[in-house]
Amino acid sequence: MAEVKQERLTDIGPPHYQKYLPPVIKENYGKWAYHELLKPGVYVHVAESGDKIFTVRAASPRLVSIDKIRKYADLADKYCDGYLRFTSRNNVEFLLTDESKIDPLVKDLHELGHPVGGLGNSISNIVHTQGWVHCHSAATDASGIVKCVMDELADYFTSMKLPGKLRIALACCLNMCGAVHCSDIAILGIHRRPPRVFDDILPKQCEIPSVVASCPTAAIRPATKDGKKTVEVIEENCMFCANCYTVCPAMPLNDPLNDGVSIWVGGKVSNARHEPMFSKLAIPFIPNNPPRWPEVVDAVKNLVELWAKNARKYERMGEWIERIGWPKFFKMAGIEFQKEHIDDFKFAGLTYKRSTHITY
Amino acid sequence: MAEVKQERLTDIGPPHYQKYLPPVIKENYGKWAYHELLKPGVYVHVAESGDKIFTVRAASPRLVSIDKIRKYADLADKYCDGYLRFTSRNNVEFLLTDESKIDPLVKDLHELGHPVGGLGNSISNIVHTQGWVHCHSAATDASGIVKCVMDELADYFTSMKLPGKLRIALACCLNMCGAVHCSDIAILGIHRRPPRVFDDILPKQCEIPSVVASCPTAAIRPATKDGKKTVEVIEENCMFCANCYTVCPAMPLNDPLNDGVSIWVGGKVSNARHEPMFSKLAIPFIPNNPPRWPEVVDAVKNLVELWAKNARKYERMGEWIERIGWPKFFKMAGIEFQKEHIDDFKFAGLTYKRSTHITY
Amino acid sequence: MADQLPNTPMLDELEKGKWPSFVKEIKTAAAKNDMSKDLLGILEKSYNEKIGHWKHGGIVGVLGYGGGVIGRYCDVPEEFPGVSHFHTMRINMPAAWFYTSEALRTIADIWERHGSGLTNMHGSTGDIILLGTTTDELEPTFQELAQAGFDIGGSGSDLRTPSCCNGMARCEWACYDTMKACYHMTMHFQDELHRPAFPYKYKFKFAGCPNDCVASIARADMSFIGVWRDEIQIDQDKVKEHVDNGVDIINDVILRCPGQCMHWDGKKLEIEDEYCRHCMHCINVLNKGLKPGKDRGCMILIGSKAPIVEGAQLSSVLVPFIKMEEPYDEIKDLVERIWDIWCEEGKARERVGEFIQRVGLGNFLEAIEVEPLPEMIAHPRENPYVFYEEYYEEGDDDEEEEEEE
Amino acid sequence: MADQLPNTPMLDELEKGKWPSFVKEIKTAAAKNDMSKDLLGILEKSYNEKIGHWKHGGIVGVLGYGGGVIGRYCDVPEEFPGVSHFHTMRINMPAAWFYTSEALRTIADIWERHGSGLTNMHGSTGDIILLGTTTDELEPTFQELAQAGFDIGGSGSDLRTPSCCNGMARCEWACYDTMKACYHMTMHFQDELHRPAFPYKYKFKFAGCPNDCVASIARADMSFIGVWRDEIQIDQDKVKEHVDNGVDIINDVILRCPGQCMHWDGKKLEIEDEYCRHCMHCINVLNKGLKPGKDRGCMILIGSKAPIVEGAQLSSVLVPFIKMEEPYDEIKDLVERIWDIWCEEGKARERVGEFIQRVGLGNFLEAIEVEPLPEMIAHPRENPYVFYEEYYEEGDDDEEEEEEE
Ligand code: SRM
Ligand code: SRM
Ligand code: SRM
Ligand code: SRM
Ligand code: SF4
Ligand code: SF4
Ligand code: SF4
Ligand code: SF4
Ligand code: SF4
Ligand code: SF4
Ligand code: SF4
Ligand code: SF4
Repeated sequence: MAEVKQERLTDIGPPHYQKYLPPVIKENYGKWAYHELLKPGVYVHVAESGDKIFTVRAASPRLVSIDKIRKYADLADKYCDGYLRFTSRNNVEFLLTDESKIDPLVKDLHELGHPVGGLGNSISNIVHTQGWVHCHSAATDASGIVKCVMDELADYFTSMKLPGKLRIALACCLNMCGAVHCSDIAILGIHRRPPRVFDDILPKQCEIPSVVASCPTAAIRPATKDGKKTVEVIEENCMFCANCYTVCPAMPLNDPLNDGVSIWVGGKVSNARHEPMFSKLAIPFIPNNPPRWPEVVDAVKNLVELWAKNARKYERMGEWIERIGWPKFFKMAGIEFQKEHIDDFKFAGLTYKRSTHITY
Repeated sequence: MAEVKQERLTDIGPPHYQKYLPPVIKENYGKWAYHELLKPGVYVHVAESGDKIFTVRAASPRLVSIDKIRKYADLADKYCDGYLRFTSRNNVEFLLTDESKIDPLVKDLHELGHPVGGLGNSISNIVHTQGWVHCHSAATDASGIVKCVMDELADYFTSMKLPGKLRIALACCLNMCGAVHCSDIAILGIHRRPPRVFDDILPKQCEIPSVVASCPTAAIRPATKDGKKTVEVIEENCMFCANCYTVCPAMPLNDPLNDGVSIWVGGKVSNARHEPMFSKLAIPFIPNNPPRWPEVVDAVKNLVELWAKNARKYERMGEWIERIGWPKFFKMAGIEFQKEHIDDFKFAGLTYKRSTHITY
Repeated sequence: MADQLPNTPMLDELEKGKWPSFVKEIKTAAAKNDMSKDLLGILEKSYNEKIGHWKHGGIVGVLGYGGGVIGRYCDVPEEFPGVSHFHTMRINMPAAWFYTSEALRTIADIWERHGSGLTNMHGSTGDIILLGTTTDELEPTFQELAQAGFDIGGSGSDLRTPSCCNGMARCEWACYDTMKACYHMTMHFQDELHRPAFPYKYKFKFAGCPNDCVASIARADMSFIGVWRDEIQIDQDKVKEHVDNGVDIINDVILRCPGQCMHWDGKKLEIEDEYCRHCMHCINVLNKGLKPGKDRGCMILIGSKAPIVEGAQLSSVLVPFIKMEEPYDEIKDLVERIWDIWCEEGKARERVGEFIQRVGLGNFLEAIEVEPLPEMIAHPRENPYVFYEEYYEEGDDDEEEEEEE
Repeated sequence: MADQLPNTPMLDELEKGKWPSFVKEIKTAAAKNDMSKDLLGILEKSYNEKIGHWKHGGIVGVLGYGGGVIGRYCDVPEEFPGVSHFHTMRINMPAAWFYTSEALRTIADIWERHGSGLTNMHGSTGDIILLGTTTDELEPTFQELAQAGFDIGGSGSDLRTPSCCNGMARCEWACYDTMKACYHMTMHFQDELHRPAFPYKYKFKFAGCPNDCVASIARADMSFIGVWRDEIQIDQDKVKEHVDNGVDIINDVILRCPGQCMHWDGKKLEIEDEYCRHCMHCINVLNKGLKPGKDRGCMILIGSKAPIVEGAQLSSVLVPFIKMEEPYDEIKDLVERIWDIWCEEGKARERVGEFIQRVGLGNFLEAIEVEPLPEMIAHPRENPYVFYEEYYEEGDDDEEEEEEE
């Protein structure tokens, strides 16, 4: 391994924000006039000076090897003087000044297996998390489901035929790393079995008072087993949030038989038209079915197509449902309405229908 | 006093629902075709048969003497075969079949001092409560303020020039007898001094555990004074709901220096257009200033006129404010925004502005 | 009786102005009645001191009933002996407050003999309020009224006097017979109305359509609101007539439709009824051209109330649609299932709406054996905190679900 | 190094299909790296067993820092020794994820030497995630990166790596310089970023306009969203051009304006800017014809977070408008006042949004010395439960208000 010889550096912070900007950006910084979507995955920004920067946006699996990173770098060198960026949804964007290089770049990207798209009224990349690749808390895998869903929806990435933008996100547990709670469609890993208590290691690894305090439903209480201080879980009070597990590794919730996936709809983040909204529960539970989670893929596809067919222009998923009402949504989506859909947490009372504004 | 000779009757219930209906109603019951507002306070319902019933609506102070009741009866005999009714907002409605009798009736009503109106896009009678006339809990008088406000707004009762209906209600304490919590403008009596504890009578009249339990903010705890069991109030935890007083007469909140009136806006009950809405706090406190409460009258009038001038057709107070936004409302109404306006009760988090949708 | 009215410079100010004066009413009564005279005096005192002079406490009532009378005493009986006792009686009004002159005179006469001569026509719940009498007069007043066909209304932890809009009596929009339903339910539940046995009060209100002219959605534990479930009836010619007469159909109707489901091409009105939110607005404005559909019934909503203690609530959908037909057995059954669970598990002074919020709507529905429906909610849950009641155990045959205790 | 890849029939299924395959990426790395090879194996195991094989616990990191490394161990180290330790390092990305090919190669080279050869470009907070290495490699990796100009990001109860949209670098709608602000604040708060001392994590995100392309309103304890406070700039000719080119301005713009403040007479667009809600929609659709106003700055919102434990929150308005000018002193002061009170009174694992809900926005504002404004709320309170802090006592001179203790 290489040895570090230099003086030890700390707190240097990230690179200066202008360090990696292409010259055309530095020159026109803050002076852009407008942009145009040229074709799927390709847009141009025109500066007040008349300068242009062309962007080609390509899909990425996010989990990339250093080999792939080097390939991105190679393409950037070949087509755009080495300038590229990643987006807030983990796509790769190549920043060109020469319009004629767009098509060859797109061709190379296709050859590399990276669809070009995700712009305008399309489905962009799925924001997601670690899953079984790295996280101890995961109720499902992340990258695997994302791959299967996007395999199926890729045509909506490479075209711009939807009524509006559609943002899908996935989180592998209730911690919801990412903006899962505000996505048009959210795929969320959930546990459904109360934590087991590893009585032998718990007293060593965890502070019992913090464990007890961590539970929002007071389902955990101190206990003594075989003379050792530990905790016990009142199972019918548990709603599987896993907060106890985050605080105490000796209380895992992971369980192959009971873990799975739930589907949420109608969230958004942008302030365009409607205020930002949370996603709401559509399908309470689908069992894990690796490697290709066909039920999850079908469910997501069904929702996308239902929306695509019925929404008015610029109506995000949540705006559409708000217009037609939830009863119609459940009917059209063919989803059975269950007790689980009804909120029973803190603000539940505000989710009851307190008017006659329903449809028949 | 008259003696009751007959067999004792109980549980006979109210009169049969058709007992007092005029013949034209019995004949056309459930077969009305349409109605028309003929002029302020006068409307006609036309049956499928072509029959018509004319209604003349007159104001009432609600608190009426038996003399006044007899006068209503006399007018009903004179103009409409004795048939009349009261409305859900305590107006009196005379039910005529002879159109030519409308004007003479209206004239008689005016002579009796009862304006005719309250129909269509107008201000109807103020729904209100007992106040100092009968209730132990009142933080202000009811009938007095109602009289003063309606003296000022009477022209909006006798005309139909407003953008939509405007419903005012008054309740003399937080119990809110009436639909005060869902009114375009609500006038609400409030206490602002924690309950006093009458230690001598409390142990006799009240159960200490229920008193302690009655307080939603846990401001009451058991205490012993002079060897007697009683309760004490942690004053900074009290928000003056008076629930303790309802449970225990030995803990009055009434206080001449600190009682007064608050003003609320933007509630509605009907499902027309917008779903029903609660009223929201506009003016946290106005001291009691009997006999004519000029500050309250001014505040209400200001709000009515602001709305009348700025709302679009059919926009109720709350719909108008929702369109322009609360910051604009406070500015236009000249009301200073204070800490008190910000919710800090159970659902408070849902009242924070969670978007960029504000105006400047 | 009363000789001379007290000096009331404050209250006299309230005889002025355009609106009818309650002070004049009290004075009228006071001229003949000592209770009313002392009411005038004590009210003037309140106006001077900015504080009320009433005390509650002490259960008063009529034989065999637990409710319907509100006991009141003044705190300065020496000064105003006429109102040392000053109880109100709540009398169950006729449905939708229809009267004949004769009926009104009967009430007036009885109250002249037994009370202050003052009333509220009507109380906020809808009762005829007979304002102020002594404990001794309660029973005689009650029996005279009963002979005249009137009974006492609710108070305390009982079924409160149900009320209704005038519905089919006069309104073309009534989707069911509110007055009949109100009367029928009142009669059926007489015992619950007169003998408080609930954790707290329970109110029924009946409105014939979503305009809700009795504010049922804001102040009834059970709100019965008329509604249709087929298409709005359209008479295109009459719609056109409205437009020709000046209705701005685009701005005042189409753009205000919460279902965003109306279209107007200058000649014809089209409604996508499957998206109609049953708000009534278009029918209200184009009242000759539009009518509620033909398949009519009512929506039952549950739980509204004033703010004490958990905050105010509006009623929420419990039964999206039900036909309203005598003898209303299905509804009575439902009401009884609700009362059963609420009486069993509700806390003292916990209204049914608060009870539902506490136990959760889903659990409440299970207890009353009603299927959960999407119509009951504004939107599904936003939080992922679902209480699953069963889970698989390792070794389960076929991974069958295991009931957890 | 790695000889032969393990047999992974399950994962192999994920090499098929149109979307780029993460399994191919792992295999590429596994071909050269034992950690990645064992990652492949353990992942196949998870796919077979439907359960993850990772454990948390044990604090690992680099000298002098308290955050930036996520310690992970597998629970089957015998079977997969290559991933018995498999920590991730979070590296603070350049603002808005701009790179040169050279910068990327530098990172790749370092990670080739010290880790699994796998990364996330990028993590959900925005960091470069170096996915998997052993405890020993942490410090050397860090120092090599530092020499190359990169530093470690946040984790644990510290300031998390701030992120921003590309703003002025490429977007015509940026109302302030997001990248500059993000960089500046990151540098200023290096200590808070590297040395966890808060009750819980704290996130900054910077978006140039209300489109919020970094989802700041959903997942930042402090969301800086660009906005203007004067009139939207209109180029009427270009608006007309959009319409001529087929934009359905009535249905797709006017009727979708949440401020209901736009009017189009067939030729001219009029905006009542005083009612504009700053939603961006009209500007988005008519992007050549409309631009945000000239008086630009940013709105600061506070408190968003994922659901654990009190339920998810969106950020809420704290400062309706502020100019974004170096050195951002006013903002830094505000941040510090917030941290002071939150660190003092916040509970462990209580995000600032939860803290505000617990103590009440009004009290929070008092503590941080910010005036309450109607812009901060969706609507004023609906309940009448106001905590007045003072009252008059009898005998007060002139009825002055009395401070209560
Ligand atoms: C590159 C990126 C910012 C970055 O610094 O990385 C970006 C760039 C642009 N966004 Fe965005 N947005 C980006 C993430 C977002 C996000 C965040 C997210 O998805 O997690 C949002 C909020 C999404 C939400 O509401 O859930 C977002 C909501 C918008 C909107 C509002 C869309 C709406 O109608 O709700 C616009 C306006 C529009 O589309 O006309 C917009 C518009 C734009 C414009 C047109 C701005 C410009 O002139 O450069 C850019 C390209 C348009 C496009 O993609 O169609 N951008 N944009 C992000 C690309 C992510 C990706 O790879 O797909
Ligand atoms: C007389 C009346 C007001 C009026 O002037 O019209 C009234 C008067 C009282 N109400 Fe009421 N309520 C009256 C209709 C209402 C309504 C309106 C309605 O029924 O439509 C409400 C709001 C709806 C609701 O039920 O929530 C109402 C909500 C309350 C509350 C708060 C209940 C809650 O759950 O929040 C209380 C407090 C209590 O129950 O202890 C209350 C308590 C009281 C008491 C009994 C106060 C007490 O603790 O003794 C008042 C007796 C006053 C008196 O001196 O006679 N009153 N009360 C109304 C009954 C007349 C009638 O029978 O027609
Ligand atoms: C007589 C009465 C019912 C009764 O049985 O007593 C009644 C009668 C009518 N109402 Fe009402 N409403 C009556 C109280 C209400 C209430 C309850 C209340 O005010 O406490 C409401 C809900 C108010 C609210 O939302 O806060 C109410 C909301 C409506 C609406 C919806 C108005 C809106 O735009 O929000 C209509 C429709 C309309 O005005 O076109 C309506 C329409 C009508 C019609 C046109 C129905 C009809 O054809 O008979 C009646 C006369 C119209 C009018 O007054 O302009 N009525 N109406 C009540 C008269 C009270 C009064 O003296 O003023
Ligand atoms: C790596 C990453 C997911 C990813 O694959 O991208 C991640 C991974 C973890 N998150 Fe996260 N969070 C990541 C972004 C987020 C985000 C999104 C964001 O920052 O924009 C959120 C939602 C926003 C928020 O902060 O609320 C997020 C909300 C959580 C929470 C819930 C916090 C809450 O208040 O509700 C936890 C639980 C906790 O803090 O104990 C958590 C905890 C965790 C832990 C540390 C689990 C743990 O207890 O050890 C995960 C480590 C996984 C691993 O094996 O590496 N993570 N986490 C993201 C960080 C990468 C980066 O630095 O760029
Ligand atoms: S969502 Fe849960 S399981 Fe997935 S990475 Fe975040 S903490 Fe881990
Ligand atoms: S998972 Fe959540 S609800 Fe269940 S015991 Fe743990 S902390 Fe409590
Ligand atoms: S609102 Fe309060 S004071 Fe007024 S009548 Fe009702 S309980 Fe009494
Ligand atoms: S008034 Fe309300 S808050 Fe105050 S002590 Fe009584 S019950 Fe508690
Ligand atoms: S609620 Fe409907 S049916 Fe009843 S009176 Fe009002 S408008 Fe008519
Ligand atoms: S009743 Fe209301 S929702 Fe239905 S069509 Fe008419 S306006 Fe629209
Ligand atoms: S948030 Fe606004 S300024 Fe930033 S990239 Fe998105 S559209 Fe442009
Ligand atoms: S920015 Fe939004 S609110 Fe403002 S005018 Fe445009 S569409 Fe309307």
